[in-house]
Amino acid sequence: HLPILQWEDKRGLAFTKNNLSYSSNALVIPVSGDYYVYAQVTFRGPIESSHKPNSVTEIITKVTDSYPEPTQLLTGTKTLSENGNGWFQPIYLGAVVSLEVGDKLMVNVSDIKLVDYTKEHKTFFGAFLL
Amino acid sequence: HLPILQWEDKRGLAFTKNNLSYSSNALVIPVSGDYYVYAQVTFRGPIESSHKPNSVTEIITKVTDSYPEPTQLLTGTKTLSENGNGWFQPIYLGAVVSLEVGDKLMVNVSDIKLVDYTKEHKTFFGAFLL
Amino acid sequence: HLPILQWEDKRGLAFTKNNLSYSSNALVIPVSGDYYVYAQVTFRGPIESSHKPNSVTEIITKVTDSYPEPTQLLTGTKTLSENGNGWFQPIYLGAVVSLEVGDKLMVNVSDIKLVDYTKEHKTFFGAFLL
Amino acid sequence: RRHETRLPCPAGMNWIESAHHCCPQCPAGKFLFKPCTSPANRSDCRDCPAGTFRTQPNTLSECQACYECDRQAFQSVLSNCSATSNVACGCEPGHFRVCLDKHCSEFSCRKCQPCTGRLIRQPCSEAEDTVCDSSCKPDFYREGDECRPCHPRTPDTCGKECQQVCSNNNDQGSG
Amino acid sequence: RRHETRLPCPAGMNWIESAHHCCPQCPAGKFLFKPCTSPANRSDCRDCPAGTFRTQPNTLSECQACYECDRQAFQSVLSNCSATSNVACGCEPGHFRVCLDKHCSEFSCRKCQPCTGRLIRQPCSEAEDTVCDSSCKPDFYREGDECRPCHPRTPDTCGKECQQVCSNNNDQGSG
Repeated sequence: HLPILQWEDKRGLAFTKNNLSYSSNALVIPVSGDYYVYAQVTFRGPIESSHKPNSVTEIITKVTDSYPEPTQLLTGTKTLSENGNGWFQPIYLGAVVSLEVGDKLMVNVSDIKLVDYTKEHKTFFGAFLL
Repeated sequence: HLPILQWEDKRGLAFTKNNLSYSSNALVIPVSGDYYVYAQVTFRGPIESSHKPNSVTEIITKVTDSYPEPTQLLTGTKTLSENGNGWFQPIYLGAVVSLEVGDKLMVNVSDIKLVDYTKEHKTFFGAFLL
Repeated sequence: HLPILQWEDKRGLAFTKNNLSYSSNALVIPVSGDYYVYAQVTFRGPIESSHKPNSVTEIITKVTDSYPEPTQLLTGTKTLSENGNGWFQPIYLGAVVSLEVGDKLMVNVSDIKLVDYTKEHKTFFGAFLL
Repeated sequence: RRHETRLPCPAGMNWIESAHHCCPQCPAGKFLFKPCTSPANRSDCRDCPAGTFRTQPNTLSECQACYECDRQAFQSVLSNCSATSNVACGCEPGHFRVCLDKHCSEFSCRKCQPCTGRLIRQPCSEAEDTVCDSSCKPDFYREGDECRPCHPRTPDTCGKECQQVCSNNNDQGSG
Repeated sequence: RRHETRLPCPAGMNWIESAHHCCPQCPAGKFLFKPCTSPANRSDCRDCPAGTFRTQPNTLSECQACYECDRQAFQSVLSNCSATSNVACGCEPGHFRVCLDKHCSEFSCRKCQPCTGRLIRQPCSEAEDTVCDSSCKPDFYREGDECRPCHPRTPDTCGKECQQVCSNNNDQGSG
């Protein structure tokens, strides 16, 4: 599976409330219902070590006790046409999904080394109950 | 007018509830109010048959009995700089709009042949009442 | 600071309600709470006068009486790989932020001359209380 | 809530959900400020505020915001927005339209090419760039795909093509 | 609401929040229509509707929607979607896979190169383009990185390389 991003859930603009908690890289759903789930990842490159990627991908996945495999909920995949020098590429995803209590939400990316984690307002992840 | 996308409203992650129904390619508004309306279309190419497009466009439109023409609510248009080999380009749109009972919401695209319809988590469309 | 965009708040699809008001380029928060804040700016070029930009940036910022400097809430920055002829690049941002009564929300951009202000459904800005 | 079947309204009238009866449509250029109190009465229609328009009879609660022409991208106003019609944009003189999609709903305006040193086969128009003649004008010689003037000419830069074209001008003493 | 600690369910059973007890899992190809009334009873499992699937035992309320192969991008169906397995896509004959990421979860299908005038060192496969021999086939001469046939040959286009290759064929009277 694709690497999973880790998140800050307390400092700066980050917060959790109404029992929506964050643990081991996942948002944990406290009550069954329909949630608007969203995430933006800003990718940037090139970074020497990684080969010249021709695409970047962000996927919001759900893990549940009721099924042994993660379910891909939302996917944003973009090919890169930048020619070698520095590039930035944000990908925003958001939609309503039906979730059960205990479900875990995570964000996977095609290559963690390409994620711009330097500023909290460039890469973020959240959900709210409708 | 631009071609209208068709959607799956029951299988997999798709669902409708609270009387928000889907019929003839449109979400039908059951009660007047402010809705957050959103859609993502993943475009991909090139496909031989279509000429080399230099842009892709996604538009969320509203059709109402009170007016003979559709109203463009949200538009995402992006020029393509990909050079011939395979490319992917997601466009996400979302905003609050005031809608009346009976209004119909649809998604138009510049070229249906360029839409990636293969995976439900790459191209999606929805709305919820605030 | 980066230039601040001005918005239409009454005509066409634009509206404000529930005391969320618009004054001097900012949405003014009427009651403390968690808001989903979003904005899309469609950038377009090239325009002769401005040098060839290699990136475009959109930032949603918060100004508050309790702090002399604006806080960057959400940022979308994208490098441009378009080669000289006409290009379009939409950037959408949206997330939940905790706001206090009286806080002001604004949208800054890297270069106002590159903003496509011609159609209300291409560039928009809003917020709603959860 | 049983879904009331909507009775189709007679021509020129629309169903008003909030009033639960049909009302006369407002004419183009106006919007429905307040529905009629009964189908027999008139609807309270108001003029579209400045900067907005409606091209068709309607029972909408607001008018559509006018588009604007992209002055910074050399677009010009062909016709202003009125209460009944949106703005129409074209290209400033000396520019032509480059459509971004099949319907040309989005277009940019690009400078017409000058045809320096060539005859103009077809002048620049709103829809198309100038079409230059392929051969050079008299008193101009070809270099690559450009036409260069014979005068002022510096001998050392005057290649084979240049001598051939420009020298026989000299013989005619136009030097 | 105090967060009840969940008792781990025995193998083959999952905790059902709405029922507050463990229930038997539904087998692959089915989904949980209604939970068991008590851990000792059976779960009401139903077949995945057409166009959906579950590859594993589960207590989910719906099945996953099958992917589709990208016919317009020359993908072909290797195996259809079934109640217990997603569709598997490959490339149409004469095309090979160009992976878009390391895991090749996204790929496009590109036409195999034809090796005109060369021997095929390795035929085109699902995973790789044809590998052409670097040298030209007999009766073909090299021009740039292409191999051109000696016949039909027009003398004036027959450069040094061409004469060398094609003429000694003539000596052998194959002219």
